[in-house]
Amino acid sequence: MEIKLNGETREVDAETTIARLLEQLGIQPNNLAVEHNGEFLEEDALEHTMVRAGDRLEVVRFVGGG
Amino acid sequence: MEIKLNGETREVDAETTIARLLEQLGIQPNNLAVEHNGEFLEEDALEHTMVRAGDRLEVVRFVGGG
Amino acid sequence: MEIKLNGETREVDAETTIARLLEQLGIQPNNLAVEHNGEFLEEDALEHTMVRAGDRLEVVRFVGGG
Amino acid sequence: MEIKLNGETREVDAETTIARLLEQLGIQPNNLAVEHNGEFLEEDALEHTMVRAGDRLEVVRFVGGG
Amino acid sequence: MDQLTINAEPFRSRLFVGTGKFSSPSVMAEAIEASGTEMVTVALRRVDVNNPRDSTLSALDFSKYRLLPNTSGARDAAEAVRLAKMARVATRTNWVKLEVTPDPNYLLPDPVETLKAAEELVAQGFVVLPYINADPILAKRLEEAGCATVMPLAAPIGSNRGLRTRDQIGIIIEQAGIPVVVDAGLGMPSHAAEAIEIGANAVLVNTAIAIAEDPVMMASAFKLAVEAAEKARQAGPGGESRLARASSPLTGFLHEEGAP
Amino acid sequence: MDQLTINAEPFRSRLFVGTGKFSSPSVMAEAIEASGTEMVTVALRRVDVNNPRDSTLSALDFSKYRLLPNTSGARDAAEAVRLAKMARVATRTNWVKLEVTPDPNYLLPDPVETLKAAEELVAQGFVVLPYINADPILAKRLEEAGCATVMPLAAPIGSNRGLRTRDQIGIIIEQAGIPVVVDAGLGMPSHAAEAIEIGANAVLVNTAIAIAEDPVMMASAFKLAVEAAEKARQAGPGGESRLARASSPLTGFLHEEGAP
Amino acid sequence: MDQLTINAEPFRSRLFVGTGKFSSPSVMAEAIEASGTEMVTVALRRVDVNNPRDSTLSALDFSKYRLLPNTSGARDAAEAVRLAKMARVATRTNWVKLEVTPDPNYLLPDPVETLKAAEELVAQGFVVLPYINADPILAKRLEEAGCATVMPLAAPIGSNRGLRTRDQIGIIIEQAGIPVVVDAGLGMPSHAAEAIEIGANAVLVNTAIAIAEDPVMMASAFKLAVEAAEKARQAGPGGESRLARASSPLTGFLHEEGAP
Amino acid sequence: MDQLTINAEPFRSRLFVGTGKFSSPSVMAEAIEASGTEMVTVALRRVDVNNPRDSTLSALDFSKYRLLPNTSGARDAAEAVRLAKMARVATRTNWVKLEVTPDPNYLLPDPVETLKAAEELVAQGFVVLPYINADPILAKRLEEAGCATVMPLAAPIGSNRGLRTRDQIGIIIEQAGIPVVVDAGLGMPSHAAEAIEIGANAVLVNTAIAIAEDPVMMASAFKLAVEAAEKARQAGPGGESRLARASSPLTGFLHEEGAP
Repeated sequence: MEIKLNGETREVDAETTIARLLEQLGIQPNNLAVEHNGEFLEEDALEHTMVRAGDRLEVVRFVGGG
Repeated sequence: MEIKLNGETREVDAETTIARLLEQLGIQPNNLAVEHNGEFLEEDALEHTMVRAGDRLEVVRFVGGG
Repeated sequence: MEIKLNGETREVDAETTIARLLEQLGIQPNNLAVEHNGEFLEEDALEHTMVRAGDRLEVVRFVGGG
Repeated sequence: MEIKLNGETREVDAETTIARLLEQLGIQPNNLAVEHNGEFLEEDALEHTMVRAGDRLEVVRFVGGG
Repeated sequence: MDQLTINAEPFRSRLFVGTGKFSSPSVMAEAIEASGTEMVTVALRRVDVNNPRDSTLSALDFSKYRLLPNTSGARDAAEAVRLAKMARVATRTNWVKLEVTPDPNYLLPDPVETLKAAEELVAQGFVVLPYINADPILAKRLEEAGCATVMPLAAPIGSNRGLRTRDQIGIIIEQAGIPVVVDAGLGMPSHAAEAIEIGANAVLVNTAIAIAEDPVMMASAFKLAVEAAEKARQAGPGGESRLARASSPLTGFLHEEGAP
Repeated sequence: MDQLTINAEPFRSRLFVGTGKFSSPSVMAEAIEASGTEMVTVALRRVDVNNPRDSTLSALDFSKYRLLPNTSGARDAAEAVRLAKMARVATRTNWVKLEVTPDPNYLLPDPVETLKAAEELVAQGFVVLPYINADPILAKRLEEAGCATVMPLAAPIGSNRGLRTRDQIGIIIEQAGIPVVVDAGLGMPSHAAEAIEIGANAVLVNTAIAIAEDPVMMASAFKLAVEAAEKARQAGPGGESRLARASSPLTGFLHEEGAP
Repeated sequence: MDQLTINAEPFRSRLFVGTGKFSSPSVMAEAIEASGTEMVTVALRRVDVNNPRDSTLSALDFSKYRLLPNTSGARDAAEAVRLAKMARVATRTNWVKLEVTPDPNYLLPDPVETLKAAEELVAQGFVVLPYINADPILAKRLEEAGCATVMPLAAPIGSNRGLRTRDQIGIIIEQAGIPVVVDAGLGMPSHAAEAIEIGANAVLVNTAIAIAEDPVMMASAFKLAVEAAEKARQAGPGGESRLARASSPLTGFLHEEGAP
Repeated sequence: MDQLTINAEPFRSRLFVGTGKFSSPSVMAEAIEASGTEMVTVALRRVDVNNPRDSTLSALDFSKYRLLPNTSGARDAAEAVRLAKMARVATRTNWVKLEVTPDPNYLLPDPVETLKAAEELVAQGFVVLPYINADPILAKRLEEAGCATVMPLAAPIGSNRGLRTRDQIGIIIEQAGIPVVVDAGLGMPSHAAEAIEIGANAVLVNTAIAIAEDPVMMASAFKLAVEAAEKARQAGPGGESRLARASSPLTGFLHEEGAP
């Protein structure tokens, strides 16, 4: 199924939690924040929120800034 | 009866319109604006608005300012 | 004979006064100042100072300046 | 005899060298400079320059300054 | 430099003048006349009921000047709107100089209340000229809200300190689609000229004129300075340079070989 | 503000104008006219022998302006004196703007050579107006040497940078017994106005006018600015304050108990 | 000068440092170390899904610095709140440097949206440090809204232009009951020192350090300058005077009668 | 930034300190120590014959500081030379800070007498460090005369007004082949830092330290500021820009289509 991850279309397995998806992508779960379909997710929600076809995900991390 | 005019208590005849009251006080009706019990009065309302006991009137005029 | 006029070598007739030389060159004598062999000439000296071979003449005029 | 020392008139013994005079006055000879009748004295001159009546002496030392 | 136009109304003079603090009505009227202005600000005050003939402004010929009532004294948007409505009746103009100044020490404007009042007054049909801090984003938002100008401050009202906010006002001017009128703190003609030279469309002056020993003379001085700066902009200034640029031709002969 | 007088000669205009760098003689003449000046500076240059009709200044009506020849190009006192003497014959005036500028990058004046030349020129009967750095002691010494004015610089010649030496010029003005003419670097009308406002007796402008796109307009702008500043000083300015000073009366009724 | 305390948390260093624009993570980490700071700002960015090991900040020892995530990129209050919430999860701190900058040219803050976002973030338990224009009234309102500091700008972000808003920041400092951190535009150590000298409680510097040829050296320079200014305030400066005040005693003997 | 060398003698500290006006010898000695300086100025004064133990400077360890006696009080070249010669004997150094200040109000230096005295003192084997107005041509002439440095003023002695002569000092620095030491008027650490940042080789401070409530603390503040500026120059500053330069990466996702 297709989702939109950080603005790009991407094919992912069905029936995955966000936490597992991040793991599959090699993204370490620390220092992250995630929006799911425009809704901000508290950290513990990553484990039990399922990704569905057409979902939009934003995964951000902090970087250098002024 | 007593009213409050520009912050001061003042004795006026009963049953007067605001326009007539101003006339009695020697206040020329041009270049003025009036609030009646905190409500702003459009100019033509002066003629038919009656002053009642306890009313508060603010009568202002423009002066030098920056 | 040769003289140096305003830095350039120039052939002139012998036995001329500076005043006459300027006239020959089409230089109007007003608003001018002249140095002759490095010596400043007062205005009336132009009429009777003779130009000799090898002389250096500086002829200046005032122009726009700040 | 009288001399003028740093602007003030002062009685001193006759026949003294400047070096001895300073010693008598309790002025330590280091870090000093002396003018004698308006003439600057090199350091070694203090020992053999005699003070005479009417002499002017300036004795200066360095102090705090910017 | 285009003609100054505010709310589609043309102004020949880029100097606006406040009418406060003059020593007498006649001095004020003369100073206003000498300034060449076409718009003067006024304030609202209670009529003195025991002495109702307030003649402060009677010396002014109102046919010659647009009146611009201000909302001075307002400390929030609600008070400003209330004053604006009274001013509209009293002065018979829907133009208003919006001032919301909660702080009595520096009389600096409140950006949030000013924007709120501006939105409401525009909605009620006022032509709004807001007095603001030199804040480029606020200026842009007031423009979007429909204000007729923005009036950023040079320095605190009446301080005569000059264009202390020059950088920020420069950015406001660069980004503005409505006239920028520098208001407050312009204390000398050179200050007013500097504001116009960097691109302001107009200036508003009160204290510097009113408290001068000779306000009529000072009004005339500001008039000339504003005209000077306007002409300078029209003339196309040549710009600064770090090094010198000789203004006289090089007088080469002095240094030639053989020269004495 | 007293009448400006230099060497006992009165000047109605406090703006002096240089004649260098204009795009054409006619533009220059028009700009000079528009400036309202009564004194213009000129420089000396070799006559071009192959084309002797130098008409640069022919457009000027010399009956209307005092000529002030300069010694530009001089790098020491001797050269300056030499130029001054030639200038006296060529321009038929014993007034001279003394410039001794050994450095070609910034054209800054040499204080020692300037004083030396000034002393010699005064002794030879010249009326000397020296161009100097903003040096209060040098200014005083030139005054003692008999100079008619001092002309301290605002910024390098032609740089248009404005009154960068403001503090020092203020001291010169405070201590001077002869007119102080701010020269060099005044790039905009506000700069000239500022100089007069802080007490300068006159200003000299060349580059800012000559290199503007429209020099005639710019000359007029400087004229107005100088007049503005002159009037401001006559008017008795009210001075600066740190805090605001309200220009509108307090509108007390807004905040009374019981008010809506 | 009291200990700097923000939200009851003490800071020994009055220098905060941004982590953007460094040439490499290691240079950044060294520069941060050299600055002696105890608080560094960070920004949020999308993880690059194709290259997820973003190591930009991995060189920093987070146990030594408080993280202050900013909301850079936000153009209105809603976006800022959204970013702040993501930042809270990502950085595990409820402190946030609130930036709402709708204009891409000068990155100046929006006063109205900033206040709105501040109110909401305070309500949601954030410790809010808002980046603002040098607007004293806005500063006061943000204080009333519960912000932990105000962070007025010296000049546009990254411009290195110095304390262009000095007068206004002086008023903010005078009226503030919370720490004032001068942010943006401080380009040289003397700028940072000046801000502290006039009473700012701290400064935030990023570009000036990051784009220097040697950022570590520049970080050290800012550290020293901030300490210098802090000491100067503690030392009780003697104030300015118009006239000279001799630093050497008068050497009277030189000028006495009879002296050579 | 090269090592500072004056007359072939190296100095690690770019801060020179004057010893006048301290409240007590011990405070002075401590402040000098705290400043980290390697050169201190002193003045000459008559010994008080009735109380000859002048201990003002006895607290200083002269093995740690080069003494730089000044000629303060001299009003012309002859007096300066006379003082320099006495100073040489009294202080056992041939270095001299040449001051010729005929005006008691502003204590400004006389350019002509200073040059004259400098030439004579150089001829007599002195190492001459002249205090001068910020005059680039005079600076060059003093260099040609063999002076070891030039010491242009920032503002009048003891005025604490800061770098009021910035443009002129910048030109002096650009053209100098000897060290430029900014002297007089530096009132706060930021002033000293600014002088070094624009390229001065050193600064000399007295009043700002001596009249602070805590001179030792203030000395330390100036030490740090000078070091800060020195490091900043070594670090290669990034320069100013008119527009903002973002210090955080663009957070693009906020504004994409489909974003909430």
